[in-house]
Amino acid sequence: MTAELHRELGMSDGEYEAVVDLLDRTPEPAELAMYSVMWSEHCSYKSSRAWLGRFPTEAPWVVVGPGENAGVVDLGDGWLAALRIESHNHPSFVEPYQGAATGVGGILRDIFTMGARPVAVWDAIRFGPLDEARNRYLLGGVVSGIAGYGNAVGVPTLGGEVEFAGCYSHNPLVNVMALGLLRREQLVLSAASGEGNVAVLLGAATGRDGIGGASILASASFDADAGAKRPSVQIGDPFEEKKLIEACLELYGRGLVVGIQDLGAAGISCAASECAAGGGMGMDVDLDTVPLREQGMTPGEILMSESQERMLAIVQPNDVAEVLALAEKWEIDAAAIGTVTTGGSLRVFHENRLVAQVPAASLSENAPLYRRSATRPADLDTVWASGPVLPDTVDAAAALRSLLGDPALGDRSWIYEQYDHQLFLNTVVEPGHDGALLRIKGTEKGLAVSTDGDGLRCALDPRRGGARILWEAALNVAVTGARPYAVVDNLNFGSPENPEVMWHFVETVEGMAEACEALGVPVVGGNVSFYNETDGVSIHPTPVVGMLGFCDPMPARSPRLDRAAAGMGVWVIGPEPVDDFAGSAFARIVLGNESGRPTAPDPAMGTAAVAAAVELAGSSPVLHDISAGGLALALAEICIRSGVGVRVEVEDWRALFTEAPHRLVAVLPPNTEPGPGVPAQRIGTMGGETIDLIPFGSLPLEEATQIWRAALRGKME
Amino acid sequence: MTVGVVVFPGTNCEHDVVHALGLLGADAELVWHREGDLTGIDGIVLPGGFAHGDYLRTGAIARFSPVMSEVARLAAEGRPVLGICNGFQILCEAGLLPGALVTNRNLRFICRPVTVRVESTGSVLTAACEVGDVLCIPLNSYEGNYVAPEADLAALEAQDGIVLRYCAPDGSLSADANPNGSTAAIAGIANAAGNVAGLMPHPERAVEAILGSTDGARLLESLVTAARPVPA
Amino acid sequence: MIVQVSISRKAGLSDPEGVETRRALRDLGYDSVDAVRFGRTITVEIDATDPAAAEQAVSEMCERLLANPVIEDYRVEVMQ
Amino acid sequence: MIVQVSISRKAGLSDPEGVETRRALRDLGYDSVDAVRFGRTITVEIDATDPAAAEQAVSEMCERLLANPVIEDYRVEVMQ
Ligand SMILES: Nc1ncnc2c1ncn2[C@@H]1O[C@H](COP(=O)(O)OP(=O)(O)O)[C@@H](O)[C@H]1O
Ligand SMILES: [Mg+2]
Repeated sequence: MTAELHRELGMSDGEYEAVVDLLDRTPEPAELAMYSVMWSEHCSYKSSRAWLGRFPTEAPWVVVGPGENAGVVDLGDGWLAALRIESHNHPSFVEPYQGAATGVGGILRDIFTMGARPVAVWDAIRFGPLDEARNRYLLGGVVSGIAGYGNAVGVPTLGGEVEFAGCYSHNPLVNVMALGLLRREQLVLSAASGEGNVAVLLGAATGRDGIGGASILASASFDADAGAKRPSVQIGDPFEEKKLIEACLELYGRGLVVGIQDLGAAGISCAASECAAGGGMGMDVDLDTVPLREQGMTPGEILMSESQERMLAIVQPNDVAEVLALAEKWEIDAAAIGTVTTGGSLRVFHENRLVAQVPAASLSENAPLYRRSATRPADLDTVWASGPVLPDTVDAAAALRSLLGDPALGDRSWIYEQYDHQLFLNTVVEPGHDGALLRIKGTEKGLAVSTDGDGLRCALDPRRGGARILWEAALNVAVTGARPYAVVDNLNFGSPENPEVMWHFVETVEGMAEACEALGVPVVGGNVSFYNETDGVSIHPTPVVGMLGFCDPMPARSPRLDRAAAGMGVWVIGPEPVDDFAGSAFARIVLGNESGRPTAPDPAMGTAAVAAAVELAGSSPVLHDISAGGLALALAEICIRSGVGVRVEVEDWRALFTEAPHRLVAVLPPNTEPGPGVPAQRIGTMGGETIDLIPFGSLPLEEATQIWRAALRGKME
Repeated sequence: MTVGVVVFPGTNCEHDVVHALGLLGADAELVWHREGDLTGIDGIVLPGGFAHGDYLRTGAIARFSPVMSEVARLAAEGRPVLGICNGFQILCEAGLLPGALVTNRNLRFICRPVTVRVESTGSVLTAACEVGDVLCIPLNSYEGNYVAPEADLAALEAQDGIVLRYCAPDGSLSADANPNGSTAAIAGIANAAGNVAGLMPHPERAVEAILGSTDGARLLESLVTAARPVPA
Repeated sequence: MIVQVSISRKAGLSDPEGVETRRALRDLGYDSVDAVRFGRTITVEIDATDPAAAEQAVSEMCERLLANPVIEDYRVEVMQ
Repeated sequence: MIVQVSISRKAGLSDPEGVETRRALRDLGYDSVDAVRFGRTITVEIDATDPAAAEQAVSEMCERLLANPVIEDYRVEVMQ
């Protein structure tokens, strides 16, 4: 019977055998359920672990690197920042509102588990083309889910990104990043030390939510009928989470927790085993003490339930009363459900029966590790050879019109105006520019964040594409005056059992690692989401990075896209542009070509450009990196946001649309120049009511503005 | 002089309001919703957020917190009481202000700066302004669409109780300048005595140039002045 | 005992959900839809034996908390 | 013709709003309240003469727009 059960639970026969050897007996159903989820791809990273070690993770300012719930970096003067990114792809396809909402809830718990107050969220989201009603429904649902949860839980959403491509039609991507702030003395880890200490379950009552959800939803590919997965939908409760945040922060403040762990995939079994294993201890858990929402739940269901908004705190026996009282003040449930023991085994009791007894560490440490085979896609050379054929000249006005009207390039305020992006009074540069910039009140410190991904470019060349999203993210934070400081990454891929997908994965990691090394930024955390495929069709390899930038002091006035004025000079900063059209917006939208090989980033140029941007941010009214859409779109965005035209001259139309990396536009007051040491070229002047791209075309600012505003809004309203 | 800033479970703008009032030289302190005695408090702000998760109806459950009878007492004594966003919704549910706030016309949450026109200076919110002033202040709400029975609207008009209206940057009124479909473009109202006021936009988010606007200071200054004990 | 409360927006007061949904339905081609009104139901499970008493109690809950008499009408119905 | 749609959350899924409202009712002293569950009603006025056709049309609207079949059950009822 168990032989079938383990397959139902998504375990391979080999993995089942491993459990039998490990326990030296046939596992009980509850035990098997624990292993099936803890050893799932989602929890154990069994296919990716072998490669993630390639990322540089060390720097003098790293306080906590990958492995804990969130990475933590030092900002000086006792301030620390905690950051993490996570995907909620499959749940958001099954039920976009709740899937995205619970994604926000989950990433926030990773942050306040560390002792930090969550101060901001970013969302990186990808869907199929918006001319399909289903995709509009998914985008609308995901955005209102993020808004509905994030706004109500009281954490502002300061930005993100959005892309549209056919490969995401049946597999949208929803990656959410969160940032937290804490004082050094508040840092808490998950390890449960101290025999006799008590495990207190805090927060929502436990129901049959998402039983096995982690393995069923996140680790198995979809067939087009998502119906079968419906029972695993979870309902987010931002109010419960808000109370949980305040209660936990007060617990930390009073020094009442020894260790704490949030409950996510595999619920109590995961949290209990990780706390115990982390401290080299064991734990006895009594399921009869768990507050339940539903009747007749089996021990397995209680153990594995993924009900949201719950935390497991390790507390000293004589503090338990105070902890329970504090929970009552915040009107959340709290119950002592376990005791820390020596000997390292996790023992679970139900109705005074021992229903599970496993070595706590074995759930994570003995998880399988696969070095899956990776093969270079057979058609790669053909793809590289069939890149865009460039015309001798173009009507730049017509091309710009098409770019401005693309929903991923035009005005994205339809999304971010649904998010509270001002709460806490820290937002100095709000969404709608490049990176967002937050201040830390009472200091001169500033934190900038940008999330960036580029599915198409990574599909064409995962190594170069993976590197380039880091170079772009670095410039996005640098233009606010912050230097790249730490990275979290979210690797969204198809099935690791497909060798070509695995090749994409390995190449991507290599490219990202090289860029991080060149930038000198450590990777402090991340998340891998495999099996993003439907009916055997994989998404683009889609790594997403969240780049944290740091400045101390902040610029007196950070550059903004809306600060250009007539008479100001327009400069291009960075290397002479090479042709870079493979995977560019121009090739995709204007030429209808999605092939070719993107150019490689240039680490020397890249670091110089980042340094130049940080330097110029102190004095430029406007500083904007040149990315999707090239120089032409960057200029148009500045004109539209500032309400003033521009007149620039270029020799070759390609200079307007190439997406060659490491370049910026700076708009400087009349008769000022970029400082020495910055490779800069003056190309024109702000002014007038038209966007003049001499001699290749001219577009009235009014018309450009209307097209840009309607690009996304027009499709969604 | 102390302004009490009430915290319900789910409130989230309390620290922002304390910060803003502090910049304006007022002593502000947080008051937990279970507090049953506000002696020593000279004025009250009910800040924004999602008290009780906005469950059932926004503001519906909060109105029964012990602190609310004290808020009613201060209101009756003529002390300044201001509700911002969710706080405004709570004052309406509590019957300290007429009407109610329902879902935005476009059924979407709206977070962006809006311009509002001062319609009356006879309130703790607008005493420091001139009629016709146009202020740029962030709006941040899903249920900011003011509705009230005809009779209440008429009474409001009659007693100069409509203190702020959504308007275009040039001060003109139009459907486009009304972000959420609010009746008569109402952004803020006050009771007949003018000491109890509520508004949907967030003045505390507009008191520092680095955050984009300082227009909100004009509104909060009125409140701070009104909270100063009358010299004996 | 199960008591159901049906709450609806008072006639004449705006019902944005209703208006917006009607628009959406027409966009989907349902031109025959004249009007859409939103309401909510609250099902209260109450430990009581006498239907009249239960109805009475729940009506009181409506007056005090469940409904907002300024903008809403409500109906109370004892199911079983 | 008036058609009423009653929408309720699928059994087993949590209803945070119901839980909080029950708590509030108990705070008000209604200790006999065991559970509170929220649902929605949508009243559709449709220009039709045949009840069966009307019911059919509105059921289709539910599938496409009015209800979220992933987490909600719905019931369609022709009133008059
Ligand atoms: N899904 C989203 N959620 C919130 N803000 C978004 C989202 N997508 C884009 N934005 C915002 O729109 C602006 C432009 O986005 P993008 O073009 O991706 O910036 P960049 O090209 O500099 O990476 C940014 O401020 C970004 O934060
Ligand atoms: Mg940029």
